[in-house]
Amino acid sequence: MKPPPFEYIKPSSIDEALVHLAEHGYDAKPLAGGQSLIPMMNFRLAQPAVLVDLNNIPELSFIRRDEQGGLSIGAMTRHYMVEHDLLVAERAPLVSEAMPHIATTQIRSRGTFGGSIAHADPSAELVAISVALDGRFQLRGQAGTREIDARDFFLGMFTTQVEPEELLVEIALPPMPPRTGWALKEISRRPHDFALVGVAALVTLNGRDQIEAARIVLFSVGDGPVIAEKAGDLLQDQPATQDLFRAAAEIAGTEDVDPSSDIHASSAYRRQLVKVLTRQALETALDRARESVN
Amino acid sequence: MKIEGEYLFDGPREVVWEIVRDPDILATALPGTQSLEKISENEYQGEMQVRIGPVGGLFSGRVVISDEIPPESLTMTVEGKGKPGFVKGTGFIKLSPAENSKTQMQYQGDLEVGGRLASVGQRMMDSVSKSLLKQGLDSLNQALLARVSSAESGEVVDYEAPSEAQFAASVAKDMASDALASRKVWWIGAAVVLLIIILVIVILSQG
Amino acid sequence: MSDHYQLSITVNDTQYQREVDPRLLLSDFLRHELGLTGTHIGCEHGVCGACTVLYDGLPIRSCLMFAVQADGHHILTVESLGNPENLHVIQQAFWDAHGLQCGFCTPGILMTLVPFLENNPHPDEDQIRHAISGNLCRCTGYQHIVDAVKLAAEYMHS
Amino acid sequence: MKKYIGERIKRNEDPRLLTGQALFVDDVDLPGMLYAAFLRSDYAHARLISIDVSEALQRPGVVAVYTAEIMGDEWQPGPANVSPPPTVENITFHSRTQLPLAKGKVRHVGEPIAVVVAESRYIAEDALEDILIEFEPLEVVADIEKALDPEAPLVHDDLDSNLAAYMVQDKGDYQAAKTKADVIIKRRIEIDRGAAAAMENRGIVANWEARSQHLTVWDTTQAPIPIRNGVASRLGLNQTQVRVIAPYIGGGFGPKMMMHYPEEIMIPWLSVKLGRPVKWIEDRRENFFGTTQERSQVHDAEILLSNEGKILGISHKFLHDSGAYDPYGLTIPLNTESHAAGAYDVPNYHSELTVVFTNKMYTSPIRGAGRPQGIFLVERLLDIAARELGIDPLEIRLRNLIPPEAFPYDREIIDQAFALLTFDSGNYKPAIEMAAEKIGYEQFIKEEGPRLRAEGHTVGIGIIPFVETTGVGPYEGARVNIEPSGKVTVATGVGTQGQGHFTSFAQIVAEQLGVPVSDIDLVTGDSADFHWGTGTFASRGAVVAGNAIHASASIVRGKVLKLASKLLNAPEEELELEDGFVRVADLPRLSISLGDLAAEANPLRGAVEPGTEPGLEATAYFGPKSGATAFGVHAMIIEVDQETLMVEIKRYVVVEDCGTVLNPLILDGQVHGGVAMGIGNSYYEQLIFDENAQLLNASFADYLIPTACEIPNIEVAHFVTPSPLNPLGTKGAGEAGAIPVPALFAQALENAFADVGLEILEMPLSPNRLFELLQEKVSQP
Repeated sequence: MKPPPFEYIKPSSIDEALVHLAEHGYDAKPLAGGQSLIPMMNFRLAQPAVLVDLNNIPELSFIRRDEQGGLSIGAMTRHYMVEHDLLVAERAPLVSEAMPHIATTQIRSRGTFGGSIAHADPSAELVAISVALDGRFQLRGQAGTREIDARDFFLGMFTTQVEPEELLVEIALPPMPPRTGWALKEISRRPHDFALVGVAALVTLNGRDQIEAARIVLFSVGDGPVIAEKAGDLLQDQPATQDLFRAAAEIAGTEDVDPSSDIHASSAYRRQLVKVLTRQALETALDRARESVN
Repeated sequence: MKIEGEYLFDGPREVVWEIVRDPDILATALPGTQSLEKISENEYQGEMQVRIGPVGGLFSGRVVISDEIPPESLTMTVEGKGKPGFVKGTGFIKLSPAENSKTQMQYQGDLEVGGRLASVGQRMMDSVSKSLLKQGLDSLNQALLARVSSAESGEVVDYEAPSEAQFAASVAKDMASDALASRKVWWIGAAVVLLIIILVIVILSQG
Repeated sequence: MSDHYQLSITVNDTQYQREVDPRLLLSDFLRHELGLTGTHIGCEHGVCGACTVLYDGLPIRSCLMFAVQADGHHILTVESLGNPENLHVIQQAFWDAHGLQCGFCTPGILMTLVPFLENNPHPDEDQIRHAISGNLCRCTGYQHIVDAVKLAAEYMHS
Repeated sequence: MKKYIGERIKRNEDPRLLTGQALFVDDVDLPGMLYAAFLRSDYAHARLISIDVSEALQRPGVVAVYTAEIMGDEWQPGPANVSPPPTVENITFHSRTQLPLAKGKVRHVGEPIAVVVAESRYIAEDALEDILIEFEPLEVVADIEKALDPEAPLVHDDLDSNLAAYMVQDKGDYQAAKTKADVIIKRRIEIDRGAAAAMENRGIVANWEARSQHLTVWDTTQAPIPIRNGVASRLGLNQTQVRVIAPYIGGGFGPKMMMHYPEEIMIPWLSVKLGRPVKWIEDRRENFFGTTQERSQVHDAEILLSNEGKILGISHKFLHDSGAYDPYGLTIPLNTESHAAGAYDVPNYHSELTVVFTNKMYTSPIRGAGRPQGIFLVERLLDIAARELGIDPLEIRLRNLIPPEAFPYDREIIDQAFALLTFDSGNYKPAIEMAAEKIGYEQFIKEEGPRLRAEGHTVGIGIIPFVETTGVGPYEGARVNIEPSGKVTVATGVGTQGQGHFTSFAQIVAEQLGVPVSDIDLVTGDSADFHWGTGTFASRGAVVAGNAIHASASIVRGKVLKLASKLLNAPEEELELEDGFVRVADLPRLSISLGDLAAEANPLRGAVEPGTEPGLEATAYFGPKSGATAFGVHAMIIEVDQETLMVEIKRYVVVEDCGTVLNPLILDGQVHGGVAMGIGNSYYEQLIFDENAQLLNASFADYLIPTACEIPNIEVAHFVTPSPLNPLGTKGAGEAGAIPVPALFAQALENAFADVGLEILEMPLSPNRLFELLQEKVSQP
């Protein structure tokens, strides 16, 4: 299991990187953390002719607050940095909660926030969370910069809006509305395995302690993040009760998803897990919404 | 691996059956296609450089059409081979007229995958094939509608070569959007869809 | 393609200059170019943890990184800890608690634990088990490893 | 006299292992070394039409490429790894051994077809992609139950079916017993494949020195001496021309036995051929396709009981999946037969084993080696019987145990070594009571369980006794020598893969010679130091090699006493050996160090008396006339999440009786590791093949080895019934931990889901599979 040969390019700025990407087009592959790409190369399933290493571009690594009370994260910011960052914990606690679930410590030392999103693995926590939080992605090309909403970004299995001569440079996460609670629940066989099913949920309460809005995003149930629309609609403007959550979870598991079967879990078992995790996620999110001071 | 399903086309069976003709257009329509030749009346051979996300490879595919009963049904046998492994498959497709001049398609496929493809690509084989087939059929349906409307309006449907990213995202869309050509060709398209399904699968085991 | 690249790297506080093929994995570079064979290779797809080393102080999979990427960086391998006559406290604890059998996964586990114990001087059993969950061991059933980590924590305080 | 045997002594080998200074095969680095990579079949069954290696040969850095065709006359199938079964009555056995490179057709995915030798492994792998092969795919034999259909394709064209072996064993008269039985229970029981997955993959380095006409081979093998013999015979060399070194090995668990894998023959052959050192290190992918696997069996089983729950007979007809070849003979299925009556007194026993060839990687023993299947079978039947008869599961077991007075107990069948299966010694009941006591069985059944269930917890308990036949022959040997430095060197032929032999064997010597364990240097697994022996497997190291070492150490002790009494003018019986000195008991000042004694024993002047030998050295051998039978009990309490079917092991108790304990610290470690593998075999690890015999989970991402988070704390207690068959009284323990776990898991799960009447007849399980089983129960209660 040794990787095939490739030409190695080590730019020190985004612009320099874009020059090389434009020059080599599909023959080139940006190398972020490499924690998904390099195993594929070791298996010789990926054989890029050129690797453009993004690990020496300081401007891609940052965590910044924005005026609206949200924050923006540079694509090459490593998981462990995000995991232990206080600003993230304060402004995007859902992200902090997800971090320990992403692979292992050793992978999080190297893996990057943007790399995980651009790889668009349907089982990736950050893919689902960026949708749950209405994240916006900034793509840079030589032609210029464009912004895309997370919910429009993921085209399918491992496929995103990013063109070969473009780079995902920044992820903006807006603040959660007031009185919003969050939760991430997932089931995996071993701590570092891909989740059999995962759920990211946000619950926002109105003044009358009713659910103003609920956002449920499921992962590992299709070829990308799946928003449980029907379950969300059912919760809209309703008083939060155990029974309501059960009903919503039931709908999420039966109507919002059409999960596939694989060697680890049948479609039926996944539906079951969707129901269980959705209910649990809603309950946790509700508690946090009630605790939230603002 | 079994692939099975139904699809409703928004057009009459004859048109669905007819919108596929000329292999040459398809060759230009499928990015990465390096060669596509007709070996015999019912046999086609093609080579394409396929890329899905970071995974890529040169795949050679062969499609044989048999037992065809125009415009009703046919069986296709697909063989694809590349460095990451091989795929062998048989698919049966049946078209039957449905209400308000629509067409019901039933398809059953049995796919044998071998090599690295099979041994490390299991995590989402099922969902990939499902979604890619659906995308392929949706796009074909769009092409069908385009064909129908253009037939009415007399306009010509232009074809714009897609980027491979768009291509990977919705394989058959690009094929269909002007592989309004030989029937056999669409089945080659379908074969390619299968090959791509297999390639995509490969990525999925990785994290 | 694949020309060689000048690489300047600090491993266990020694500086090395080497010409490397960019595709050379860091794990192979350490073992076969520098002869530091204490770092072991178990899967080469980032799951088993046997090849764990410290990269600028952080535990990483050396099989999921190209040597050329470590240019200008600091690597610590198991050879940096102690020697048979003078073991590092964690190594001593593993010896005393029988925290290894075949010893193949051990260097990776030790390198995972060095930063863990620095950041968690008083770990409970659950934290310990999670800390080593990225390192597979087929011999011990982990129990004596967990005992060894507890013992190491004690040693570090005394 | 100071005790060494039975002490919790730290391991001699650890400081080197802990500091990365222990030599593993992949650490061997020789000047001018070449690197090999194998092209392996993507097809489970296909004819090889043509192979074109020309492009590969063109690639810079490639030194040679070989196929079976290019090897010409030097191509020959590998040797059988164990002696073929004796020609007892009604036995069929077709020996088909593994090939160095496939010829004509491939018989399993991963079978080597060609080998590339290059200046680096990277280049060698590049060149594999240059080789063009035309295959003609053939129908595949994937399912053991279909393998014997008349119309099934043939794995070996020269045989008229896929039958590899057939054998019947009987004790008493099963059919007669059946007419008298009050209760007859019949079930189909299935166990699937798993991998040993040692953390170190296999590897071989071979170095042929033309000038000295000598071949040195470093091999990740558990059995260096048989490999030395096999390599020598395959290469037409004298055994003395071949040195096989098994250095530190990163875990064995069975598949690293004397397998004579294709690579084990090819790499030495290539080194001789090319006159340069050649290295091949298996990667993890190859390990899933090219290293042996185990456990796949299907049993049609039946048990006969009286209304009192007394077993009247057990019968089972079973299929064993041997894969594409059967170089390891009948070891696994015979082990299953030896254990399918468990620890019970079973008067009538009928067993019919059928081994079939399939298009999968061939099998060989993996930790447990057929025993887990046997124990699973009898314990499943007993649990079902207990329910039908309304007897407590623990009670029905106590009623059927072999009583202490019945030992030696004759099973009246032959075991894996073709010897009559006799249980040498045992005292099962107290050990079971000890385990029941520790886990709080009564209390859980009566109070805790019901209370927790009332609180909404899905909890279950299990307790399973089991036997393990261990310490089989033929023999091992050892040489013990006292050096003038006072240090003691010990050499034996068995390999070591982490079992702590450097320490436990040293303790045996220390016990005899009164030398600190740290002053005893053991060499194991180097045919240059000791070239007689078999290897480390079948839980035989401590029993067979241990007693050989004990025997040689005793002889050396005799020599020490003889010489010392002469030099110290004291009768031997007044001498004592302690801390490296021989002392006169009541005159401690009168003493001499073992080092000085060794020097005296090898004088530079004068003559060594006729009939005596120089030095304080002895070589001795031990060959048990039959195996020693260990015993154990595992008990477990689990909690299952009713919604997700995730299982948490709340408590795990082991009571182990492996006779005399050499080093409890090491023994506990062995038990822990075995249990962890057993838990994997029960709920995590399964090799999943599709209907074309393609392996679908050939990576650590999809083949789930338990981590520290899935394995519980394991409470181990010891109960000692020494074996009368060897001087030390030892029995094996290496495999024990893994054997009863699947049966225990099934029992605890059934207990947890007793309300829905869950019945488990298969292993391994998973949350997904458990979900399906429970759904079935709900749909047709």
